[in-house]
Amino acid sequence: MSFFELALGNILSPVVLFFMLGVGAALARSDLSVPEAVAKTLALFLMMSIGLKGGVEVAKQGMSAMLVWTIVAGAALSFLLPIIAYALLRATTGLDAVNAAAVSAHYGSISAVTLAAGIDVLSRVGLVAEGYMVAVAAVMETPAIICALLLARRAAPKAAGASTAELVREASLNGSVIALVGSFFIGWIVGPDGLKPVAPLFIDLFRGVLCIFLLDMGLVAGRGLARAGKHLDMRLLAFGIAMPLISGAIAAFIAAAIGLSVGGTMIFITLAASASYIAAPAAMRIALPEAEPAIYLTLSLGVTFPFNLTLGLPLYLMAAQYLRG
Amino acid sequence: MSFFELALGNILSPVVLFFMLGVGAALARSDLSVPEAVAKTLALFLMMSIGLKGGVEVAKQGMSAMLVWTIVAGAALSFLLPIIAYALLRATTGLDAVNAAAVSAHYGSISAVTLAAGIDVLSRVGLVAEGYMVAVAAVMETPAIICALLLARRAAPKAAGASTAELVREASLNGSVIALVGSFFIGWIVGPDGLKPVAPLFIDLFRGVLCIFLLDMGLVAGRGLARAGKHLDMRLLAFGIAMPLISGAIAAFIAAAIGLSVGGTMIFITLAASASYIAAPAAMRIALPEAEPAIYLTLSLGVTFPFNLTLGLPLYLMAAQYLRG
Amino acid sequence: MSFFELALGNILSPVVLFFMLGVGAALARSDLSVPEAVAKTLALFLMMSIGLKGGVEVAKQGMSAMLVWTIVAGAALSFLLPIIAYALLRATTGLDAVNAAAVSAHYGSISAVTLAAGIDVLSRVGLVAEGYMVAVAAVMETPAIICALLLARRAAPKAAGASTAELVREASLNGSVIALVGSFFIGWIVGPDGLKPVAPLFIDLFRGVLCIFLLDMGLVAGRGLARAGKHLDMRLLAFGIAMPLISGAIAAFIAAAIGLSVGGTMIFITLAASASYIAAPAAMRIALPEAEPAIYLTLSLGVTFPFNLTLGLPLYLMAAQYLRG
Amino acid sequence: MQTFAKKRLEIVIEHPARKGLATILDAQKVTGYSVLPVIAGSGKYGPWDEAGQVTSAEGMVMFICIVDPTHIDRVIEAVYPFIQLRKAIMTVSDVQVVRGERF
Amino acid sequence: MQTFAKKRLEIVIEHPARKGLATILDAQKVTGYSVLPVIAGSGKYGPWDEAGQVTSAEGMVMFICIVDPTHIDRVIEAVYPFIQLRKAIMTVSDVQVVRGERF
Amino acid sequence: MQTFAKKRLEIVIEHPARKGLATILDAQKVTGYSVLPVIAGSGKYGPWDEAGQVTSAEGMVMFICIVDPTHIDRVIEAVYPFIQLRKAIMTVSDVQVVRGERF
Ligand SMILES: Nc1ncnc2c1ncn2[C@@H]1O[C@H](COP(=O)(O)O)[C@@H](O)[C@H]1O
Ligand SMILES: Nc1ncnc2c1ncn2[C@@H]1O[C@H](COP(=O)(O)O)[C@@H](O)[C@H]1O
Ligand SMILES: Nc1ncnc2c1ncn2[C@@H]1O[C@H](COP(=O)(O)O)[C@@H](O)[C@H]1O
Ligand code: NA
Ligand code: NA
Ligand code: NA
Repeated sequence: MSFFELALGNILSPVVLFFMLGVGAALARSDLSVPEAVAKTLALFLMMSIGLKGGVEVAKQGMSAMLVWTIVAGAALSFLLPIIAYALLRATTGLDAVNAAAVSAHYGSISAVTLAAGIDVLSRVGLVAEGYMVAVAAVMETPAIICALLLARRAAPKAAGASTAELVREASLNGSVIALVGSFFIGWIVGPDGLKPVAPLFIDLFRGVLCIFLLDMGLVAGRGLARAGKHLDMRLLAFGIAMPLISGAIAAFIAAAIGLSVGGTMIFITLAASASYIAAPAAMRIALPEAEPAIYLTLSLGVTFPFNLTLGLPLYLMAAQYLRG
Repeated sequence: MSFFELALGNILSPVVLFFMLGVGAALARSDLSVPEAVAKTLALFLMMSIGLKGGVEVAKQGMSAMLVWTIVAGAALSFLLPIIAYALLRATTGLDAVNAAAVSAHYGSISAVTLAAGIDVLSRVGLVAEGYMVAVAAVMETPAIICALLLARRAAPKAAGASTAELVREASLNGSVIALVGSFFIGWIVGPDGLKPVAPLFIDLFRGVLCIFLLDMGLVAGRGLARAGKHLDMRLLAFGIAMPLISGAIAAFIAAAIGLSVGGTMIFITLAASASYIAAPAAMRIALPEAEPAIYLTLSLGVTFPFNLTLGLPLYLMAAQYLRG
Repeated sequence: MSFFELALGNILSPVVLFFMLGVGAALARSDLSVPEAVAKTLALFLMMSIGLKGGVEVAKQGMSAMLVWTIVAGAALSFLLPIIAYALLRATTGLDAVNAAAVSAHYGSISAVTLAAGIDVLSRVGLVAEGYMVAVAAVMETPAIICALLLARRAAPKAAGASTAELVREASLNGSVIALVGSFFIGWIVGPDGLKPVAPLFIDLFRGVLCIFLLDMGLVAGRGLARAGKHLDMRLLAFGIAMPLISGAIAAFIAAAIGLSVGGTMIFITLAASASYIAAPAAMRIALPEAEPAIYLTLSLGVTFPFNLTLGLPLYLMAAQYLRG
Repeated sequence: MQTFAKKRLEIVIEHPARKGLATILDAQKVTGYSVLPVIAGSGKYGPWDEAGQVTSAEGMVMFICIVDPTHIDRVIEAVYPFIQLRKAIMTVSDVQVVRGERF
Repeated sequence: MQTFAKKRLEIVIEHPARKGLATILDAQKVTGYSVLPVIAGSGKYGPWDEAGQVTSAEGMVMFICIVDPTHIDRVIEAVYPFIQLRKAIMTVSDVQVVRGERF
Repeated sequence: MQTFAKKRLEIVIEHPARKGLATILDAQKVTGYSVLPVIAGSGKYGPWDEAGQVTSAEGMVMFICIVDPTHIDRVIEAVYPFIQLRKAIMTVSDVQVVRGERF
């Protein structure tokens, strides 16, 4: 399949179309919305579903030594990416040190919904990733936040609003990480047979729920975009598209070096390329209160997320197929 | 099947029984309730489900020229019905001009949940409507609101709290219209194959979700009825039952003239006979703040909705079968 | 199967594992949470699901005279247990009369989620209970609350914040009782054929929803346990485990005397052994405002519920099999 | 614009006592009140949070009631015995309104 | 710590009028406002409760707006005609703030 | 009925800073506080609305804390440096309470 066919197939999937509906509704200033309590629950559901599936996969395939390498590589990558992002931001955009550090935390950390969409893209071409990629995702959430805080401290010693220890605690006990990792272990323990009675909820409804959640993400991204003019200039916009490509390229080579499957490679690239929009913003409000949320949220949710969802994911799949197919 | 059998079968369906449970619980002053955030989401779900199914139906059947006629007829009917309702209210009840105009907006506009219940009744006898009836429903939401505002302006030039342009914008960007129309187009684009992976959520759960939503509607209708004595007299109650029959009769003849199928005719009658309880009340609070919500909401939710749900729908089905069968 | 195998199979089921995940997350002070509106809806869903299944079961099996006996026995037991609990609390713990009465209400009344988990345990070994056990559960909710209020009035005549009549009304119109009983009758009316179209929601998703709900219960129980030190001493802890065993033993003999099936016996024991955490706390805040919620909630949710869920349920199943198998 | 002095009664009270308090206020013929949700708090028994509850039995709500100064004493005296038994705090403050005859 | 006297405007208004009120406040160039949910209440037409509604069209919200005393009259005069037509109550009270220049 | 003069501290602050503010108030040994949700607002950066968010990281909450007048300065001084860095507004007003010894 050519990239064009892949991208078109992706864009015309219900999941992406509902995202676009959300963006359109927001730009037209419709009052369409998904209540916050429900959006939070759908996010929790997606984490539980991904976690369970990953755990059951590991129960079926057995544990592999590669798990350790992938986790180490993921953690290192998550710590490394903010440095690249920070340098790029400082060199090419006018962003001050504190805001640049805050943005860089988002790009090193991961977006679980981008992961969910990536799994959906994989399943549409009949592929799966290594089950333990779920654990890798969880591990990649925090190091970037620490790294960004260190960067900010070096540049603006007074900016920090919280200690590193506090922050590590906060970030690694983040509800969505716990739900993901917990469900992963539960899936691993109960295995395929234990999954069966809960499969009608956690497996069969996954894609439908993803549609509703992405409708909501579209609404939020659209509302962010409507205000983007105020906070983003062309250089920041360019960063929001260039950075996932850079992260993805680095991840692709690491995945190849480790020897991940096509599915695993695609997911590893996706994780690196995705920008956090839950864990990182919350951590930044605590750790770097002076950084402006409108900048990092608009960039992550309004630029990088839509790019990944529409064009990024098929691209990462092609890259994975090319490298590992 | 006789009307009696149809009506009994309808009343003994889980959907209607849960509605009655809600009414009973409310009248007994139980604290049973469905949280507002969840009720909103269930409504959104029903819109998405109806929209998707309609769109997929159109993808299967192809577009027909009749669509244009049905949409034009629907819009005209929605604009016409408030005039009839207003005249009837002024002639037979003591309602003042502003309140009569506000009530008439509700009867011209449509209730999406009545539509959902109508689709459910159809499916129980193995029928479907033309897929584009979803688009017709969306188009019928707004004209009635405009017409009612014009009526109020003529009678009480100072009553208006908003301009017509503002109101058209507001009403046609209403979240539930956007969800319905958006899902319709998504269903059309993805077709039957694209629907399959999201069908466990959007198709299989439709009826169960309708039960929970109608339980909530029953609670609200019951609470409204408990206060109805204060706001409604016999003449208003009679209006709440006569008006859907009048609207339905007019719609029946239009549907026959256009040449809709049995299912399509039944749905067209249902749309005309249904009274709005989301879009119209919100628009009236903005456009005619002096009108008393207790009147129009009690009438629409406490009288017309229960009538349609229990006796109206089987009647409309029989009429459709008689006219077009 | 030995008790050890049964208990292990139970503890390693997804339902219990998610509960433990919740407890762990709470003890680690994660911010993981299920929004209150959603938790309430999941509870409502579980009631509807249990009620419907019970009603359909009765529609299939037909009504039996034993129903009357079981209901009478259930009501009597619910009224009796608080007296035992109160005496035990006063004799073995330092609790004052008002708090002892408040706690005893919880142990006489029932926990619908423990019932749901009990049904889940039964279904895992391929058993079902008599359908009317649902009605028995509903009947057992209130008498304990009345009895506890009478106990408190005798001991501290000024403690009562509400009249008995008020309280009976309040407790028997409690939303979850209405949902349970209403759905039971709906299930009975519509029978197996009427259930089919709503089964994808109310039957197939039951266990998955139970997982999410128990995750939330685990979070709450864990947060309660974290504060337990302040409010509970060893004697109260011992009560929280001894009391369900006493209640369960009494219930077991009654069930045998009535002649319930293995499944029915197991459920009757479970109902008696379970401690209320919704109806009773709300009633106690109204009727005995001086009683300290931290005591009765921590005991019921933090001690007895986890005990029943992990060890109690398999034990009750074994007892039922031994007595009635 | 001319304004009139009124009293603003603010009561934070546990959720299950909501109906009872409303009944008392109604009996005092106040012209109305508004109820706001409270999602967390801290008091004698330490902090609590809506997220840590399966039931709203433990939660709290806030009543706000604008009362004419001539009635405030009567209202407070009616409310006081009810809230005294319960987890509740009550404050009174001075406010100005434009439509004086409304309260 | 030095404090500055400001006015606190509190408006309880029906949900559908939310956008309209915000537009008026913005036009008065207030430095900001906060909106809180109202879940129940009582007034001329008796009690209402969020739980008894399928739509938020009937619900209410509370605006809180800290305004400099020199602007309060202007703001009230701008808001008054809008809320007069609607279910709404408005009160003004005195408050102290630390960052005086902020409002 | 006899009443006692107290101070009412009202702080609107961003959601992620909730825990931090609670810690500071606890350290000041206030007798308690209540937290209310804020669903929308407007400030320096224009309007925001709960509906436009996937995460509560951007949302706000309102703290209300009744404090004895003898402690208010100390509490404000402890809170001020924390909220100064953040999106927050703080006001103090006079209230009367019945149970004076409670605060
Ligand atoms: N000083 C205070 N200021 C504001 N709210 C308070 C205060 N003290 C107590 N509360 C509220 O009242 C509830 C019960 O307090 P207590 O009776 O001390 O346990 C707390 O959880 C808070 O929500
Ligand atoms: N005296 C009052 N104090 C506080 N809130 C009030 C008062 N009167 C009315 N309200 C609120 O304003 C709404 C509309 O009141 P009304 O215009 O009297 O129907 C009520 O539902 C309450 O939420
Ligand atoms: N004058 C004001 N009155 C009430 N709330 C305000 C005011 N100014 C700001 N706020 C609240 O504080 C938040 C942050 O304001 P700002 O720091 O100006 O962006 C706003 O979103 C409002 O919720
Ligand atoms: Na990343
Ligand atoms: Na209509
Ligand atoms: Na019990």
